[in-house]
Amino acid sequence: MLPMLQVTGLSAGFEDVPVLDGVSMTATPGSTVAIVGPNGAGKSTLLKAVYGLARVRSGRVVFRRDGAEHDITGWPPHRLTALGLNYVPQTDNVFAALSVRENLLLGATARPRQALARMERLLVEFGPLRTVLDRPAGALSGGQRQSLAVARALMSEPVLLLLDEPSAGLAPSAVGTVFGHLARLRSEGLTIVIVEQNARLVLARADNAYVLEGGRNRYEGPGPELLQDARVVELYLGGGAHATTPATPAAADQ
Amino acid sequence: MARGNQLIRVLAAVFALTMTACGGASSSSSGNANFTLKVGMVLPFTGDLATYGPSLDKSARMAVKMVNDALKKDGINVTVQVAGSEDDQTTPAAGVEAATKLVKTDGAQVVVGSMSSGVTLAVAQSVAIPNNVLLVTPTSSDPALTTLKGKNQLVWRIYPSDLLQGAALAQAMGDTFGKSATINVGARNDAFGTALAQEFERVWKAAGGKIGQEVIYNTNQASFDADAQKLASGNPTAWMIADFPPTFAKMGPALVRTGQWAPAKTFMTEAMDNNDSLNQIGAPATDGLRGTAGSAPAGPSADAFESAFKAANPGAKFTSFEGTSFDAVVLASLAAVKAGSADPSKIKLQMRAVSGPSGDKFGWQQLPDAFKAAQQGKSISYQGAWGQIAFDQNGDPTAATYVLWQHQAGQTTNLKTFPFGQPR
Amino acid sequence: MNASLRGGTGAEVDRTRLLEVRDIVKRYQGVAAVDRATLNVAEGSITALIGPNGAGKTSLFNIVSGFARADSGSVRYRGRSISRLPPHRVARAGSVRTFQQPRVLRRLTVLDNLLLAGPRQPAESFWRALAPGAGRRDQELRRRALELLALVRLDDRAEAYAGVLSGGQRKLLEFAKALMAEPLLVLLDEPLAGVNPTLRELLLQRLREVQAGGGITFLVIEHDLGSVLRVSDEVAVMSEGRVIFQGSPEATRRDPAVIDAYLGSAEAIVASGTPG
Amino acid sequence: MLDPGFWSFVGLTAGIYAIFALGLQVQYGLAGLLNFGHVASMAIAAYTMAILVVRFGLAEWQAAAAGIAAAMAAGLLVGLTSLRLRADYFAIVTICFSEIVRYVLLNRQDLTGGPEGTIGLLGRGQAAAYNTDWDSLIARVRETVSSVTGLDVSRDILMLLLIWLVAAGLLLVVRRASVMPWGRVLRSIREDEEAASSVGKNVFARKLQALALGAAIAGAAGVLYALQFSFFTPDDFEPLVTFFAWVVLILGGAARVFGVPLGALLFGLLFAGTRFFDFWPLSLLDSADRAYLRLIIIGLLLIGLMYYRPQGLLGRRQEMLLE
Amino acid sequence: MSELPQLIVDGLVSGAVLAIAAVGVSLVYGILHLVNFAHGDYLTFGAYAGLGVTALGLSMVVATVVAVAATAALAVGLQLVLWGPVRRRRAGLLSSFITAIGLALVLRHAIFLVVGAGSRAYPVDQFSVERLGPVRVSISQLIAISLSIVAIAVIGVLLARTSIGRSMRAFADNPELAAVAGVDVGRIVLATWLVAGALAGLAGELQGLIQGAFDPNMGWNLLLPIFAAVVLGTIGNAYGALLGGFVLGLVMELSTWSVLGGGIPASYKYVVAFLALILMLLVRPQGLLGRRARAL
Repeated sequence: MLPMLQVTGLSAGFEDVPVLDGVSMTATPGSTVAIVGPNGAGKSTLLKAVYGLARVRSGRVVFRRDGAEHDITGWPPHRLTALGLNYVPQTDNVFAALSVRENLLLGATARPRQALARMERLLVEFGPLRTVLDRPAGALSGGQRQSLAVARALMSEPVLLLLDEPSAGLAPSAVGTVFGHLARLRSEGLTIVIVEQNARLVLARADNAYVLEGGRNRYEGPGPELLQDARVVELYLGGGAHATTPATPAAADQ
Repeated sequence: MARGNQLIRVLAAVFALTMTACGGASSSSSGNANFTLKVGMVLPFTGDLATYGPSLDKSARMAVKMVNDALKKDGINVTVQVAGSEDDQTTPAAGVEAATKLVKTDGAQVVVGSMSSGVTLAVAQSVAIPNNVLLVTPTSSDPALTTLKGKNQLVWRIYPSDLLQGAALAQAMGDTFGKSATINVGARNDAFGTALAQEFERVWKAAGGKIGQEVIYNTNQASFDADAQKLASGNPTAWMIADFPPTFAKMGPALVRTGQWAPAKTFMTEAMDNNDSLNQIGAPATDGLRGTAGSAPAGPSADAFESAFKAANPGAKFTSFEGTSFDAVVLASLAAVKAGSADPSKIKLQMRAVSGPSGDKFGWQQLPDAFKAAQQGKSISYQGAWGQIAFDQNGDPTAATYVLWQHQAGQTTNLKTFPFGQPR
Repeated sequence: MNASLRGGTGAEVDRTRLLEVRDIVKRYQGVAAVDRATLNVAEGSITALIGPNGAGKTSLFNIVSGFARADSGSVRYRGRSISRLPPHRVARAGSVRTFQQPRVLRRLTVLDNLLLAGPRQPAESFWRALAPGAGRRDQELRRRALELLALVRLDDRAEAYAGVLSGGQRKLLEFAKALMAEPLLVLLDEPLAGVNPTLRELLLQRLREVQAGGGITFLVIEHDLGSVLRVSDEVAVMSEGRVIFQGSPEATRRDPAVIDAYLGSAEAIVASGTPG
Repeated sequence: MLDPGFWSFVGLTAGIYAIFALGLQVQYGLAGLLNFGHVASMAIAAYTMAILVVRFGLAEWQAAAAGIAAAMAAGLLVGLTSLRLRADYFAIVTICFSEIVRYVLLNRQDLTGGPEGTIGLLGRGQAAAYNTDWDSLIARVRETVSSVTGLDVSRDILMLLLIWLVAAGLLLVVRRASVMPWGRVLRSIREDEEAASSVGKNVFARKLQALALGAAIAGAAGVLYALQFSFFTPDDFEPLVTFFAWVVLILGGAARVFGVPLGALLFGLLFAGTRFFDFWPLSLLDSADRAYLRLIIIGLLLIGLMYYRPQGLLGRRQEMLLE
Repeated sequence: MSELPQLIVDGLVSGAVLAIAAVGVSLVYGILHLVNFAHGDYLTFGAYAGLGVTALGLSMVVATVVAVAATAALAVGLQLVLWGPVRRRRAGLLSSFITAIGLALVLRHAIFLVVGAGSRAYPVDQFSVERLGPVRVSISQLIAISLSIVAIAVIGVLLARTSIGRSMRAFADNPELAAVAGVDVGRIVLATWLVAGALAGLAGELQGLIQGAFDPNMGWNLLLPIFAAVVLGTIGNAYGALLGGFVLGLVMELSTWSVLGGGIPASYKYVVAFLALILMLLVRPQGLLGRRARAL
């Protein structure tokens, strides 16, 4: 099966500061792909570069859907949204001054048809949002915001969702809720590329995973396999970690 | 004054005109009668008073043309030339810049301008007086101009000082409403309005009258209704309002809307003595309106001037102040011809002699005769388009008599003429 | 007051508690970013402050450095409460911080960025700046600034605008700037993030050198645990607004609560209590 | 057209604007403060001086010093109340403050002469003058110069020299201070207040100082303006004057001290030079239309200058893009 | 005593114009980060566009439509020929501001050049009044009130209910996220100018109506109160600008209320308004509708 998203040798950054240095990855339709790695590895930048928010210096991003192939390298976000991609940023991912309802409807900008019906359907899944529909999003708790951000992205009926650290700064119960949403979306066949700090959480759930470090590909493989890989833990806890730590990766996979 | 034969005069005139056309004519301000008088205009074409400047410029240029025609007709070898018209942007600094340019680079000997007293005072102090140039302001009415330090007869004005106007108004209103009546006073918030209001109130109270509300309103504000409400309130005997037509076009209707105000119980000044403007503002705000004006051949002569202006400047707006800049140009030219020189220090000595009140009377339509008389060194009492202007020793117009005008059924008429003693 | 904070009370100061943070609470819109955090920094140590994103480390830094005011709790520095001091007073007292997103002064040169941080500059007063010889102190500072720039290998960029530096270079500049202030305590917020591996080693090495040589104490927030655990004497781990552990690097690596907090748990469970 | 009489006037006006904009340079170019009510400082200084001379009989130089001090005090007042506001809100507070000052000057006729201006300071019918000593001083200088050199130097040329002398002095002082640590602290505040306070700089006090110093310099411009024009009214201090100072500053290059005199000269040239746009075919237009056209051309030139050199004459594009 | 209700109505009328104009300024600032100093002259343009139509003998209704459409077209056109290129040059806030001063000079004096300096008026009866209880309202004011109610309703619906309005507010709130959410930035910029221009055209015409007579300086004179309204209601917040306009209008008119120590003299209207603004900012530094920014 041809991948839905194919990133080849992508170098990108902001202004004159390069962050990514020739990163490649693919995501097959319906799969969940995790991007992990220590801080500063370029994980978020990878998502932003795919979504037209970081300046691409070289490399190619290809998106395939319904048999058509689009070279989307450097496309502006609104065209990508129309094509069926969406992206949930890590922070500042709701319009604080707008109501929850407006946030949701805004997500449908690229696909305005039957937006209300879609919103109703989403509100079945994202039940708690219904009670705060007319509150400004700025007044929501962290978990509600994250739910809202995901729901807003879904309003554009994407087939590929890019998520940047959805668990960051959330209380554990809220993390549970958000990952619950993701599990359901996965079961509905949505392709997900997720950057996550909480490596154990995400690797356990990923069909495939890429470990980045210093703006380059380091390791890749099926998520649970990588989770067993001591080298990954080493990358996180640093040089001496696996020498002094008694086999944490195994213990972690409860 | 030497008199050459006809041929030489014609040749000289042709020469002068050619030089003028080439723009290179240099003024010869010698004692003989062959000279070119350069007049420059400093007027507000932009800024707050932009609605007036262009019309005053047009009437000044109309005066230049009529003066030249008259001089030609008389065979007098004098040409009045427009040195230029510069925009003072209704700000003193730009006004000084404009006047400096006219005087220094265009060689103007007479400056006509400006309208707002602030600009005129600045131009007088910074340009006219130090450079020994004659300044005739068409409309500045600030009393401060009278006592301006060191002006040395270089500064003159056509519009009367508010001191005079305020006292005349008080007298006329006292005659009409009784000296102890209560008057509400409204005034635009500028030098003209506030000075007139204060002077009127001073005289009115001194004579035993009462002042009800006093409303000083900003001219550029978004709405006048609250101001009008206040001005109309308190059930006074009558109103005195110091304003110009364009602002009163906003204030008047607002006053009518209060339902507590009556134009027939309101006095204004000669700034409003213009049929056209009053009709434009509309009868509900102007019908029965009265006001004072320095004694003038108003009525037919003023109307004739308005028609002449409109004929000469098709499509131009008539603001009612056009006569002032017209008269400024004519008076300065008359004085120059009488002095036989374009030298401002000589012209200034003749300004009073051509303005009256003594001497033969010449209206603004009799310029050839007036110039002939001036060339012959006679005293003239010029009956201007704005009114009779008889300068006093301070360069202010005086009027021995005032008229009381009223606007009724679309017509402005003079109700009566009344004698008025100078306050000084 | 500044002077006394800086040096006057040396005799009574408890050397193990140069900085003493007690029960700090800070809420933003009802959510506790810092939740009864308690922490000690011993004089002369390098103390690492680690923990996952959103644990409240930077919020705690903001409170310690005077940029934010705690809702409750106390911060004592050299035995004195600094909870209510504005940032510039805290800095003048010798406690200097860096920022996670390097706050370099973009339209000042790299050298000027450093010179700015130099202490005791009389010509920072307007009138003294006009006096002859006002530039003399600058000459002294310049020598030290160039040394520090050489230390972080930015000496060749001294005259460039700081705004053109790369992210990593900016981090290095921030580090140098903190040292330029002749501090007693430096709070480093993720000094290694975005710094390339060679410079990273350099920076760690410098950190050690400076600590050993200059008697400067460091409190370091860092995600690169491998590096930071290597150089630190003491480690404090924050999670969900609390300091859940404070101890030696070795003990940190072995602590299961720390590992859970850091790598995350496979299931979203509430992290269990604070160790003593 | 090249008559020195006119251009010396243009030059001295430009000099006053240079000093005026230099105050803004300290406030914005160095400290990053968006002061949109700068003209208030000028108004307060000029009026304080005139009122003290006319009503309280102070010596002119004392009154001038008091005027500058008053401008400075007003700057401090605005700063103390409003400096903690966000930059754009601070901008609007300052412009409102300057309008309040202007309306009070306009309406408190008993104190200020009202719309009539300073000439009415003694009340109706008396022409008040606040610069008699100054004028006689200038006259004496003119006499001395002509007796020594035989040249008749006009008042404007003397003022031109004096004003630019003051401008040069202030420029050099500001320039000197700005390359010293003092300027560095202010520029650091302009770039990032928190970064500055993190290395021990008292941001609020510094901003207040910059505001007061800028106000004092603008006050000096106000005093010179008063001395040059011998007379002024509240209309001289409309908000537009502040914006013209901004034009001067940005034209020259906001962060460059020597951009200020250059910007002022360009600005003066723009307004005065366009008065000579009366050649064919413009000469076919009537005076009013030419006046409109002149301001249209000034507007277009401003747009063009900002398009082709958004960083100003002396500004560095790189610096602007780093903003 | 009919003074108070009368003042309130007068305040609402002049506030309505400020409010309508301020929404446009606020959107432009919030979305384009442009302090459009020429906005007042957009108002003037609208007023004269409407006047041109009435001069042809057509009704005020047609005049309103034309004023709105023509000013919207002007605003969009200027975005295409001026602001777009300026933005692409990455001009800073201040050089754009100077550009706007230049544009204001050009526009105003171009209008002078075309229509001349005299003051003009719409062919609407300025004198007859309707009595609504204790309040007297002129025809112009009635037209102004009803049109502004319609306009505010339309603005409200547009901003709250339509996709484009939501996108505009979203963009003002968080431009990066708006792009992420699929909002087409180029379209939003044009839509913003379209809305701001249309509102400026309407506000200009209404101002001309209630003022009775107007000249090419009309809009310029209104600029500062408009900006004050924008700030009063929180910069960049469209609803705030509406509120700010009305508050400012009311404050100005009510300051003359005789109960307040005999009423503050009318010549201090602006002083009162600006003082109120400053005091409000000192108490609520984020404006009436602003949220307090999170520290760090």
